[in-house]
Amino acid sequence: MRLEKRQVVSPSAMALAPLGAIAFTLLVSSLLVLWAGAPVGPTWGHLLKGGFGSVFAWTETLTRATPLILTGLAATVAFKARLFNIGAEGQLYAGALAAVAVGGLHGGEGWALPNALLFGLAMLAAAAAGALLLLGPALMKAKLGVDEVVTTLLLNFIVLLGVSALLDGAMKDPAAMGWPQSVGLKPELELARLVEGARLHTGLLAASALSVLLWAVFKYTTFGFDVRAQGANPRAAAFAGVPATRTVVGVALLSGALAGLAGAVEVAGRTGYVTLDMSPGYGYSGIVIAMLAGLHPLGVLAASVFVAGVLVGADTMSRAINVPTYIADVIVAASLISVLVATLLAQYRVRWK
Amino acid sequence: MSELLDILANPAFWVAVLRIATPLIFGTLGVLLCERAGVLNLGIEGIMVAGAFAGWLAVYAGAPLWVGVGVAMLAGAVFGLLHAFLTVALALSQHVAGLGITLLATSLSYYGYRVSFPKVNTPPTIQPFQPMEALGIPILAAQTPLTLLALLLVPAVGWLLYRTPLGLAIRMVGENPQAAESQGASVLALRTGAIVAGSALMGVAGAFLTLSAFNSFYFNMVNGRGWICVALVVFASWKPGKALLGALLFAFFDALQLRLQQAGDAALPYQLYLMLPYALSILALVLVARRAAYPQALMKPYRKGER
Amino acid sequence: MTRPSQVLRLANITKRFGALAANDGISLDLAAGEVLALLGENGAGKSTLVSILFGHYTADAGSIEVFGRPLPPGQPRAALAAGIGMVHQHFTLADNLSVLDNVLMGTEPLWRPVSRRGAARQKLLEVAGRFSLSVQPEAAVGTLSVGERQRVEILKALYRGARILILDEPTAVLTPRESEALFDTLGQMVAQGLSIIFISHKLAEVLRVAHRVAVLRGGRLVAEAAARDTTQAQLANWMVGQDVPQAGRLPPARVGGAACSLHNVSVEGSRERLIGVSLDLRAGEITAIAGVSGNGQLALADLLCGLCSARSGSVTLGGLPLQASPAWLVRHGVARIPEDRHAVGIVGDLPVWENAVSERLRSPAFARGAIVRRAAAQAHAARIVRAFDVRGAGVHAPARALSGGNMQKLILGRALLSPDGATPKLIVAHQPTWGLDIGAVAYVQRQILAARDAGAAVLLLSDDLDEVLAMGDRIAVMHAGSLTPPRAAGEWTREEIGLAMAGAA
Amino acid sequence: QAKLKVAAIYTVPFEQQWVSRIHKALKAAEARGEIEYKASENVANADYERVMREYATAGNQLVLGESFAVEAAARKVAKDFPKVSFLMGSSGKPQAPNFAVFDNYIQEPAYLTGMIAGGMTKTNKIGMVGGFPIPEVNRLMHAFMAGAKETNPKVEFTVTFINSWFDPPKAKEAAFAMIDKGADILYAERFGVSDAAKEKGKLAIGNVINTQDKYPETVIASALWNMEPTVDLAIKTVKEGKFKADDYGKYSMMKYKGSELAPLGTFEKKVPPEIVTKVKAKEADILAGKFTVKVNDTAPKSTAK
Ligand SMILES: Nc1ncnc2c1ncn2[C@@H]1O[C@H](COP(=O)(O)OP(=O)(O)OP(=O)(O)O)[C@@H](O)[C@H]1O
Ligand SMILES: Nc1ncnc2c1ncn2[C@@H]1O[C@H](COP(=O)(O)OP(=O)(O)OP(=O)(O)O)[C@@H](O)[C@H]1O
Ligand SMILES: [Mg+2]
Ligand SMILES: [Mg+2]
Repeated sequence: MRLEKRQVVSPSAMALAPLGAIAFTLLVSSLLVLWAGAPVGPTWGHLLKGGFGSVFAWTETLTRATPLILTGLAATVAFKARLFNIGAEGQLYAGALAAVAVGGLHGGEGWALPNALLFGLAMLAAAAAGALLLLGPALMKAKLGVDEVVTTLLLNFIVLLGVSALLDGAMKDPAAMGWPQSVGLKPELELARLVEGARLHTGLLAASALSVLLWAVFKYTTFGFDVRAQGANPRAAAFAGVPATRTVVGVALLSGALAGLAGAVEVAGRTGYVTLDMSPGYGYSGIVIAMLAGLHPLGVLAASVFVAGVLVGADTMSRAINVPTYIADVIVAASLISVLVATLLAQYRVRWK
Repeated sequence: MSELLDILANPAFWVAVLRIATPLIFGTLGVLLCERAGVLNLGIEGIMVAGAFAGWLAVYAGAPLWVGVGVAMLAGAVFGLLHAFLTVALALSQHVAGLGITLLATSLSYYGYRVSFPKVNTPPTIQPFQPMEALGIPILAAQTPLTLLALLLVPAVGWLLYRTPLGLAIRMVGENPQAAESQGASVLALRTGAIVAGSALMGVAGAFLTLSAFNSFYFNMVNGRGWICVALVVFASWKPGKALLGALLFAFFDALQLRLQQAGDAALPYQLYLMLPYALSILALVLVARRAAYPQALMKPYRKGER
Repeated sequence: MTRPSQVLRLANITKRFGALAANDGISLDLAAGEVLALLGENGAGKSTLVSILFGHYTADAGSIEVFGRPLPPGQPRAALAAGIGMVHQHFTLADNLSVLDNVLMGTEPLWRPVSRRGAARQKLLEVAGRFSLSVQPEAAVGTLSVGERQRVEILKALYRGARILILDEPTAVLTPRESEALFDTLGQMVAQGLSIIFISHKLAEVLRVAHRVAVLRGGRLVAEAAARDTTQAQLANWMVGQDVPQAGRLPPARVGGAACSLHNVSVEGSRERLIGVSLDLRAGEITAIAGVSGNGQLALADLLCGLCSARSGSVTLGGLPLQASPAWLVRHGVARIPEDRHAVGIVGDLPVWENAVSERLRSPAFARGAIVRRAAAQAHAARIVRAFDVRGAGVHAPARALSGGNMQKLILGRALLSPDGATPKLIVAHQPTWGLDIGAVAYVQRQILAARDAGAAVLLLSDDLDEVLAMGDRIAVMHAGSLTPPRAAGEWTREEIGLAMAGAA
Repeated sequence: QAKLKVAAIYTVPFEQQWVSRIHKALKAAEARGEIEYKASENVANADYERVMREYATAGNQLVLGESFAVEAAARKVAKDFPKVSFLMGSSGKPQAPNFAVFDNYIQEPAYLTGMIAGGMTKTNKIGMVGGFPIPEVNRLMHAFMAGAKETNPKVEFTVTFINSWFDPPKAKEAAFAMIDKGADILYAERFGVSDAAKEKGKLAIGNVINTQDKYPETVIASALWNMEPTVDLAIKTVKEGKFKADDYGKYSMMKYKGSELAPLGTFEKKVPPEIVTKVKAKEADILAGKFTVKVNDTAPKSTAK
């Protein structure tokens, strides 16, 4: 078989693509529900309602989407410059811990500074921690040719163990009665709620603003050009005068900083302190989201809400009809794959000879 | 220092090294096959879970152990086929396809496990592979047949890649698919075949955990071993012999840290010991695999007739 | 009604890419022992036609017969089996694999448990010997020169016993000497009864090598003639549809002082090096460097394009020490035309307008601080497109959609047309007409001459001796990293240059 | 009388030892027809609060779970749903009016198993493999160590943490490493440890659950956790409308049958009689309130050199 690019991509095909993807996802979930011997009938309704069907559902979906937007942006920046940063998970934890270190040590009182300043410093520390963590692999790639996929992947393990050590040691909350969790962020530094009685927080606004900002950076700045040129053709970029090392370093710092901020925003917006299991793989999901968005910063917004909504909806559905919760991840994976396939088929025609 | 020598002098240590290395050998060879054909397979982490589950389930249902291994291979192959469909036939991003398959294979396995065993309180067990005492070779006799299989696979994969026309074709599609195509080869078939075969090996890597290293299936039990294999392939510069070396080296550090943790200074956080294999892997990569000769077409989607 | 001597017959081949008919009802045939040259402008459809013949593309209509049997479409494997061999315009070799691996690939049954490498090696050496092509079977292709790779490509076809050989612009990347060797080989093949389809933009060589010439224009076959019955001017007219204005060259009007001076410069590049090179590039004059590529031209070009710095010696530009920075060079009036437009000249994924201003993106003309002045940049790109007649894609289309010739025009425009109207002080042109059709070649050469006459010092590095002789006011020859002192063009004979290129001077 | 609607939220799968005990007690109540029971397993930290709210909104009257890593969020939810009763595994204090806490205070039988282990080891070396050094693990290890010291002052301990709840092959490797160093009894905090002991012909001590049926030649004794007293009491008080923010921790103690030394079973004859006597005496002391096992939540360290 062979794919042939369609000359004109019809709008109706582009509109049908997501519908096809949804249909496929629903089919998969129905089969799984049947397998578990539960009634298929109410499945779809629960799925939709759980993710998008109420204010509560929306707040939960958007809460879940917030860190995904940030890790999605982190992956977008890096992948655009062909710096394959698989280490956002570690950078997220480093950022979370740094934010707490600045805004929560001394028994949750932070440094004796005005709150606004302390908040700024905490976020800065988180960004710096994530950035520095990616700087090493980026420099090793630029200077020594060491593959960054591997170094960032392995660093995830090292960082998580390091965080674990700190949660048992210097950063341990003495009030947590031995449970390995960090001291809390000063309560005044926590992000405000957006909806009364729900945990949706202003981190969503910050993440969305960063998407728009990043889109503008790519579109309107010389740095944006440098990143795109470096990613598309490094030799031609160098010939045109794009500073290769500086660009890669800039990309690494930016990508790491975004992932670090994802951690800080989770701490300030949701958990209040760092635990070893605070992220259900946000760092890895960020890559998927970036790709789903076609490496477009605004697309990251949509992709994050989509993925978060499917997850929350499927998880709720699993409880409503009493099938194992693992179905939620199956549905997320199935919807992800089918969306990718469907958008491809909208752009390409399959020829069988 | 003498502590270290004591550890190294104990044959049981080397038995542990080989045992820990076994799933890594299978997995690394699997990744190596995929990447030699030009395709990154980040699905390994999930494919190992699927292999661990499917193989174990078959044996639990009464099949002989080797049939379980076959079922694990089949499970791996099925997910490999899906990966190939996405990354080769449709030429989608290899990163997403891989991560998507990891999520899919993992959650499907867990879902399948829970649907099959809704009421258990402790994980059901099987009778796993036993050591090959009869073999009489010191360290090998303490291993199960799967370890022997892993060791034999290393030269087998080497032979395939460097001594057979098929291996040449696989390497060629990994280096330059246009060139392979213009010599009459089918990039689609070759890459699909390599991914399916590689993924089958990943399935066995998972099955080792449930059919040999342990006797039941447990959530999260693959625990990042798949990612290690992805790293080891780069360390190995895509060579089967070095892949074995890399797997043994990582297992060496892992076995060592478990013993150092018990012998060493209790004042140090135990996490520092656990970090050892990962940190040393990065160091080894910096020293050994600098400017490695990548398969040139790795991660580059190929669509026939498009430029 | 296939004549017995006819080995290949294309009937009514049509291939569309969207609205464009790359091939439009083309019928051609080829006799045993015949060399057929395929001519046409860039984008005329030559590569498309032979790609269909070889099975890379599937024709929308039409049929192909090889040795009297229909050829299944869209299968390189079938074409190979039918005895067709193809040497692609862009090499299809795996750099990390050995020559033997590259040749052996696909020639054995896939499921054979052992590859018979010993026998294959023997056969490869034997085939190579038969056509006097020297090879080292175990060398990695990545370490070979362009000419050597060309030989490997040809050997791939011959090893399989190809009876019909297709060569798509085989001499574009070859030195004159390598081209000569290639023609000798082709002669031997024809003598042994092989048939050849040969694509080239070099009319002189076409008339020398081919028995018959077919000309494509806009996807249609517009003329067919025996080589001995036609002339270069006639061929050019068929290709373009009108007479081609030659880059009528006048001697330099005013030669000024040295715009750029190299004193005893040594460079240690990754592949090539320079040893103690001294040269003055004078305003209003073209200094052409002849030489077999790989002898240091790339190192010299990289040095003057700001991609590397000298290990010893000094380089000055307008009296200032030269800095190894593309941005600095552009600011100081250096126009740079790289050798490889696809890999170095253009970022294909980015739109034409960004490529058009990429060198000067940080200048106040196109950026206010870190913010790109998009409107100004797009306006300038449109100016370049107009002034340099860049055809085929709008300023917002990705640059990869441009054909080679139009890409080259875009690069010329980017280098020569400064937003503030300043004329360049120095032009570094490395193989500026590589692979272009005659119309485009003349156009590029005219632009360079015009810049010279406006007062630019020009350094022209070219493998094409004809181009060096046609363009150079002064000529120097490069061999093994050393440069002969430049002499006025009239003071060299072709033979002298040839000897110097071989290092005998 | 209408069935009580009860929901449980677990951060790990049902098979995890800890959770399996709660799940079992609730399943039993369901089987007796007292409650309508729903449970979610393997709930991620990030989802915990949402699931709590879903269950509270869905009309469940009693919600159980482990809130250790999500303490703050869980307490917030409890505040938002004052009509719902929450009984959470927690190291913290109860929170009025509706947030009660429990914990696995089974250090007493752990102490007793330590006494048996101390009396059974020949090499005087005992190995302990744990997941993470959290209080719920630490206090049992310390009690076990203290018990072993009582019957055998010469005994030495090696401690390894594998930084995972779910890696039996790795736990097994850690146990193998201990056996290589001479340990002949292993404290099996994780799955995998007893398997190592079994393969090498060594002995093991179980924790939380009784696995002797699977390792009849290996597992000498186990400190069993019974969640039934805790769960049944909570169900009863909710039904009666008397649920309060109490600390249910004590219902995990031996006195309330919340924990026990599992029957020696296959090892009945193999444990030296004088040890059995000592253990029986200690058990009686504990039940009579004459002996209290010290609770020490700090991370245990190896004592072997
Ligand atoms: N893959 C493709 N997709 C879309 N259009 C194509 C493709 N390949 C070729 N074309 C179109 O076909 C026309 C002919 O291209 P072709 O490569 O055959 O030209 P050519 O004669 O070989 O040119 P040159 O002398 O520069 O090699 C082009 O103008 C182009 O528009
Ligand atoms: N992906 C594509 N989509 C549409 N048109 C294309 C595409 N790729 C190439 N073309 C068209 O193919 C034609 C020939 O392209 P090609 O790159 O072969 O140019 P060329 O003149 O042969 O350059 P060169 O010989 O220097 O490589 C151009 O006219 C270009 O418009
Ligand atoms: Mg062409
Ligand atoms: Mg061309």
